[in-house]
Amino acid sequence: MSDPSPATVAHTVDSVENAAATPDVEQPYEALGVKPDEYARIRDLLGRRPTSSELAMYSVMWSEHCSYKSSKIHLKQFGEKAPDVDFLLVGPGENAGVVDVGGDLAVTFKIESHNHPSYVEPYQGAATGVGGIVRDILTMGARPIAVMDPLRFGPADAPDTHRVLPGVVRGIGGYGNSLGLPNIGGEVVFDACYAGNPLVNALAVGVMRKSEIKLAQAHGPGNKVVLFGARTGGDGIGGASVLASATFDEDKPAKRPSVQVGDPFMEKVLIECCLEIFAEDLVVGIQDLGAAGLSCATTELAAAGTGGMDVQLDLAPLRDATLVPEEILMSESQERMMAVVTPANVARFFELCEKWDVTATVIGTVTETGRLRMTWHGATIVDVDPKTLAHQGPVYERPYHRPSWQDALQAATPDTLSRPKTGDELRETVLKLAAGPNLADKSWVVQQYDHRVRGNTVLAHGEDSGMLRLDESTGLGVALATDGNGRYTKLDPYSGAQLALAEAYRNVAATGARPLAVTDCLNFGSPEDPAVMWQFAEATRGLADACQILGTPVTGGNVSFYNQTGEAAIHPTPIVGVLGVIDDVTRRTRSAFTGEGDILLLLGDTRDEFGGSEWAHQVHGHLGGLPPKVDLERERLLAEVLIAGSRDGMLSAAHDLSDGGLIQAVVESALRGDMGVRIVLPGDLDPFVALFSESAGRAVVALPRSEELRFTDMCRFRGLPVARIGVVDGGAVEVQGQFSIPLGELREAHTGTFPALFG
Amino acid sequence: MARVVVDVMLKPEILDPQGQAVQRALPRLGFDGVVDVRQGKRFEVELDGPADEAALARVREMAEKLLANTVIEEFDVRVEA
Amino acid sequence: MARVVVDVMLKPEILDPQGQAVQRALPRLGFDGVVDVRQGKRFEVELDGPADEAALARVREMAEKLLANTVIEEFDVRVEA
Amino acid sequence: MAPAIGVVTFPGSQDDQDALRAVRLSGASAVPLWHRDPDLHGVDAVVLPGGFSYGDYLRAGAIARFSPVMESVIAGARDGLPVLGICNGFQVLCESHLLPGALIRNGGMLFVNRDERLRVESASTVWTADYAPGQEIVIPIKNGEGRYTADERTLDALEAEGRVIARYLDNPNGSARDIAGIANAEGNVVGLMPHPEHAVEELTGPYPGPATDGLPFFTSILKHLVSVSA
Ligand SMILES: Nc1ncnc2c1ncn2[C@@H]1O[C@H](COP(=O)(O)OP(=O)(O)O)[C@@H](O)[C@H]1O
Ligand SMILES: [Mg+2]
Repeated sequence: MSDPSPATVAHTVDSVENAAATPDVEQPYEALGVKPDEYARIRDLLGRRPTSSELAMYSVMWSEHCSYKSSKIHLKQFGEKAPDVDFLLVGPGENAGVVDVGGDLAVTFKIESHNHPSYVEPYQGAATGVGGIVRDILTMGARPIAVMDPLRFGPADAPDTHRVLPGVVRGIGGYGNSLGLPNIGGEVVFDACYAGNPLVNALAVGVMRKSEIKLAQAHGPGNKVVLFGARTGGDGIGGASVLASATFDEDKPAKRPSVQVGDPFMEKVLIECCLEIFAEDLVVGIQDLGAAGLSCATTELAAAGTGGMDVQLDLAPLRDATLVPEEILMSESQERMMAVVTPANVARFFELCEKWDVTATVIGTVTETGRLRMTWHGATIVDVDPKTLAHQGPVYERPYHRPSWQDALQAATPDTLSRPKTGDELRETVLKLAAGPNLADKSWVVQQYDHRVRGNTVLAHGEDSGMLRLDESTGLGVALATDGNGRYTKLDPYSGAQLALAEAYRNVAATGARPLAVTDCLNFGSPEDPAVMWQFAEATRGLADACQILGTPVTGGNVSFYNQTGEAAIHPTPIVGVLGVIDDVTRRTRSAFTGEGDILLLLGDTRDEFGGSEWAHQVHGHLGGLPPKVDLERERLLAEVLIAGSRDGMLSAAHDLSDGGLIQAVVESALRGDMGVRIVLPGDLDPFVALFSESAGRAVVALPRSEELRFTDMCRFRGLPVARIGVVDGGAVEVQGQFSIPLGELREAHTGTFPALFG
Repeated sequence: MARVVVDVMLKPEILDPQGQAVQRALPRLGFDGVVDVRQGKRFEVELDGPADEAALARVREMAEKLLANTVIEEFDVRVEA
Repeated sequence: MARVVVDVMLKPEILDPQGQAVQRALPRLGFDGVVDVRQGKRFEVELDGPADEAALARVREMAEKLLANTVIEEFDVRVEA
Repeated sequence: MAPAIGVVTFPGSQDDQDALRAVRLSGASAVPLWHRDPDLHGVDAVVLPGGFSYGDYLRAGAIARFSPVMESVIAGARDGLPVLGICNGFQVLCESHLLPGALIRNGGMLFVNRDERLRVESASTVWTADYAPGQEIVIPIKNGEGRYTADERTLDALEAEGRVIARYLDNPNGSARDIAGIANAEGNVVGLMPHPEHAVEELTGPYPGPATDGLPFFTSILKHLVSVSA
C-alpha cells in the first residue's frame, strides 16, 4: 500500500494556483449542503473560488452539526443568563465544560447525541457515540471515569425497535465496557414519536487536577502538529465523493463506507497513552477528531492559537491508499487525536506512543502567518484564514412561531379521561404502570453494562443518580443524573425543558449531592420548520432561565436537529444532565426501603396534575393539557432538605417522585429493599390523585422513628410541606382502605416486561 | 442431508479491528510477510433436504436476514464439497 | 501476493452456543429444515510472497499457535482459488 | 516488609487498578507489572486482572498469552509461583495451558454484569484458604465469554482431584458443571470468572450485600506468603 507518487497526483489535485487560474469551474457545492449564498460568501472570503479541498472543509465546518448555525443565537442565552459562580473553570465553547469540585480536583462532563448513525447501524452507531464523547472528555486533559446513556425508542412492541434497541444496548456496552468505563445510569423511554428517530445520547465524565486542564489551541510558531491514533480511512464521507469524482473524473475512487466502525481497544490505549503524555506535560494543545475530522481539528487548533498552521496532508497515515485529499479532510474515522508539541518534546511524545503501540506522525507546524496552509505532494491545496472556518460560519435567525395546533393540544386536558375509582381499579393501574415499558425494571439493559470497573462506583442503576468516589482518602465524590420528558416538552417547551432540569437536579439531591452544573443535549426536529424552531427557542429560553434561578450554569452540550421522518418531528426532547458534588460519599442516600418500622414522609405539594403523565400515556394513550407546574424555588428548598437529611444521617432512604407519581416511587423503593409498606393517604386528597399525580418538587423519604421529629421540624422550619404517609413494614405494598399487592406479584409485573420483550 | 457454508466478511472498505489485532500480533510471534489479515465468520448450515437451487436460495435469504449485517458485511453461500 | 484462508471451527464435541442461538432463531424467521448450525471463524491472510508449501506450512503454524485454540477448535488451511 | 503481589497490565486490561487496590486493602504491597517487561520484579505472587486484553478480538486472552511478561509468569507458575487469573486473566491462563479447558461465549450471548452467588468448593488452594469449604459467597461477574467448557474427561478429572474451587449457585452462562473457578493440580494457579476485587469494600461491593466476600482471596494468599517467608 504505497502512496501515489507526487508526479501522478500533483496534476490531478485542485491546487490554489489552479483555483485562481480557473475561476469559472463549476463546483458541486450544493451536493455538499452548501447554500448558494454560503458559497458566494466563501468566494469573497477567499477572493477566489475555493479549491475542492477548501470547499470540502467549508462544507463540513459550516454544516449545522459543526457550526450550530441555526441554534447559536439561542444557545447564547446559556452564557448571557449564566449564574455567576466561582466553580466554573471552563464554560461552553471548548470540547467540554470543567468545574471545580474542591481540593485540587476538577471534573469535566458533557453529553452528545449519535441518533441517526444508531438508527442506520445500531451497534456501531451507539458504540462510536460513546467513543466520541469519551474523546471530548479526554481532550480536556481528564481521565474519563464513567458514562451514561439516555435512550429513546419507538414503541416497545414495534419490530424496528427490536432491531434498534438490542443493537444500541450491545454497542454502548461493547464499547464502554472495553474502555473500562463504568456505566452509572441512563434512561430507556419508548414513544411512537421516536419510531424511525431513536435518540442515542451519551454522557461522559472525567476527572483531573485543576492544573492539568488542556485546551484546543495551537500556540507557538515552530511547534509540531502531531496526528496520532487510528489511521485515516474513508469513514462517513459519502458527501466527499462528489468532489473526488469531480476532481478525478477519470478513475473514481473506491466505494466509501457510510458507517463508521469503532475500535474500543484502540481508544483504550489512546486514553492511557494520552494520560501519560499529559502527566509529563508534553502537549501545548490537543484536539480530538470528531465530526469533520481533520478539517475541524486543524482549523479549531489554529484559530484558537497563534493563528497559523502548515500541514503536509500527504503525511497522514491512511488505511486506504486510494483516499484523495478532499476525503482525508472530511473523514470521520474514529479513535484519532491531534496534538501540538514543542520540538523539544516530540521525541518523548513518540516514545510514549510507541510504548502503547499508538501510531503517531508529525504532519505539520504552527506558524504566525494567520493562514492554515495544506500541501499534497508539494501542491498547495488549502490556504485559508482558519477563523473563517471555525468562527465565521453562517448564523441563521430561523423564523419560528407557535404552531397552530399548540392551543388545541393544551386544551385537550386529561380531565375527561376515566380514572380508576375502586381499590381494585387502583390496584390494576399500579400493576399496569409498574409493568409498562417506560417504568418497568431495566435490568435486562443495564446488566449488559459494567458498572463496577475502576472500583469507585458508589451508586449506579436503580438509584436516583449515579455516584462516583473521586478521592479514596477524603471520600469526595460526584453524582450525575440525566432527565428529559418529551411529552411535557411537547405540551409546553418552555416549562418542559425546566422540568427536565428540575428532575435531574432533584435526582442528584435525593442521593445527598449538591447540584452544581449542567450539560444538555437538545434533540429536536427540523430547524427549517418554524414550529420546531419555536419549540427550540422556548426550550432553550426555559432552560437558560431555570439554570439562572437554580444557580447551575450550562457548561456544554450538543444540539441534534432533523430528528424527524417527513413532516413528523419527534417530541422536542431536551436531555439535561446535572452534576453534583458530595463531600463524603459514605453519607449518600439510597432509594431502597430497608428499615423495618421506618416512617414514610412525603415532601412537597401534590396537585391534580396529569397532563403528559405516564398514566395518561400508558393507560389512555393520551397526550394533552399542560405539564406539571414548575416551582424552582421549591425545587431548591426540597434539594436543601434532602441534602441536609443525608449529610446529618437522618434518612435511611429517599426517592424522587416523577413518572408514575408517588405510588411508582414507593413500588421501586419497596422492591429494591425487598420490604413492604403500609400507606395511609392524607384524608384531604383523592386517592387516585395522591397516588398517580406527577406534580414536581416532591420526594418520598424513609427514616427511623427516632429521626422523625428532628427531620419534620427542619422541614417546617424551612417551609417545606411534609406529610407522614405510612411505615415500612410487611411483605406487600398496601394502601389502607384501597388495596394491597404482595411484593412477589409486584416484582413479577415490574421485572418481567423487558425479558419478555427482548430476552 | 446437505451442508451449506456461509462465509461472512466485513466489506473491504470497513475497518476490521479484529483482523488488525491479529496482524499486529503476528510479527511478535515471529511470523513475517503477512501484509493483511481480515477476520470474518463461517457458518456451517446442515439442511435436512438436498442443497438444490431452492435450498440455496433459502440459505441466501437467511444470510441476508440473520447471518450477515449487510450494512457492513458481505456474504458468500456455497455447498461444501 | 497470495491469499490463504484459515477456517476455524469448534470441535464437534464442544457445544457451540452461537450456532445454537442462530439455529433457534431460524424457525422464528420462517426458516425450517435446518437441522444444525455451527458458527466459526474465517481468516483471510494476505501473504506478500507466493502461497507455496513453505508459506502454507507457516500459516498452519500460525493457526496452530494463534488463530485457533486447539483445546476446543480445529482449523483448515487452504489457498483461495 | 509485606509480601509483594504483582498485577499485570496488558493493553486493554481494565480491572488492573481494582486488583491493585484489593491487594493493598489486604495488606500486601501491590506492584504493577507491564506486559512488555519479562521481569517480575521479585514479586511473591501474580494477579492477571480482568478486562479486554488486545480487545479480546481474536479470543479472550489469546494474544496477551504471548506477551513477554507471560513467559516469566508461565515459567514461574510451573515452579510454584502463586498466580490468580480473574475473568480475562482466567482466559489468559487457559490460553497459556496453565489451566485446562476454555471459556466460550455465554449461553445467553450477552455480556452479563450482576452479583452472583457462589459456593467455595475448595479451601485448599493458596488463594482460597481463608474460606470455609462449602461457604456461600456473593461476588460480581461481568463477562461475555465466561462459559467454562472442557471435555468430559477433563471435567471428571477436575472434580475427582477437587480442583473445582468455586461453583455458581445460579449458573449465569451455562458453564459446564456450574464451574466458576478452577485450580491447577498443585493449587498455586487459580482461575476465576467472577471478580473478587470488586467485593472488597462496603462502599462499592455487591448491594445489598454481603459486600466484601471477595477479600479472602487476597488475605488467603497474603497469609500463605507470610507463613512461607517466616
Ligand atoms: N445544547 C448546548 N448547550 C451548551 N453548549 C453547547 C450545546 N450544544 C453545543 N454546545 C457547545 O458548543 C461547542 C461545540 O459543540 P460540538 O461541536 O458538539 O463540540 P465537539 O465537536 O467537541 O463535540 C461545545 O463546547 C459544546 O459544549
Ligand atoms: Mg471535540
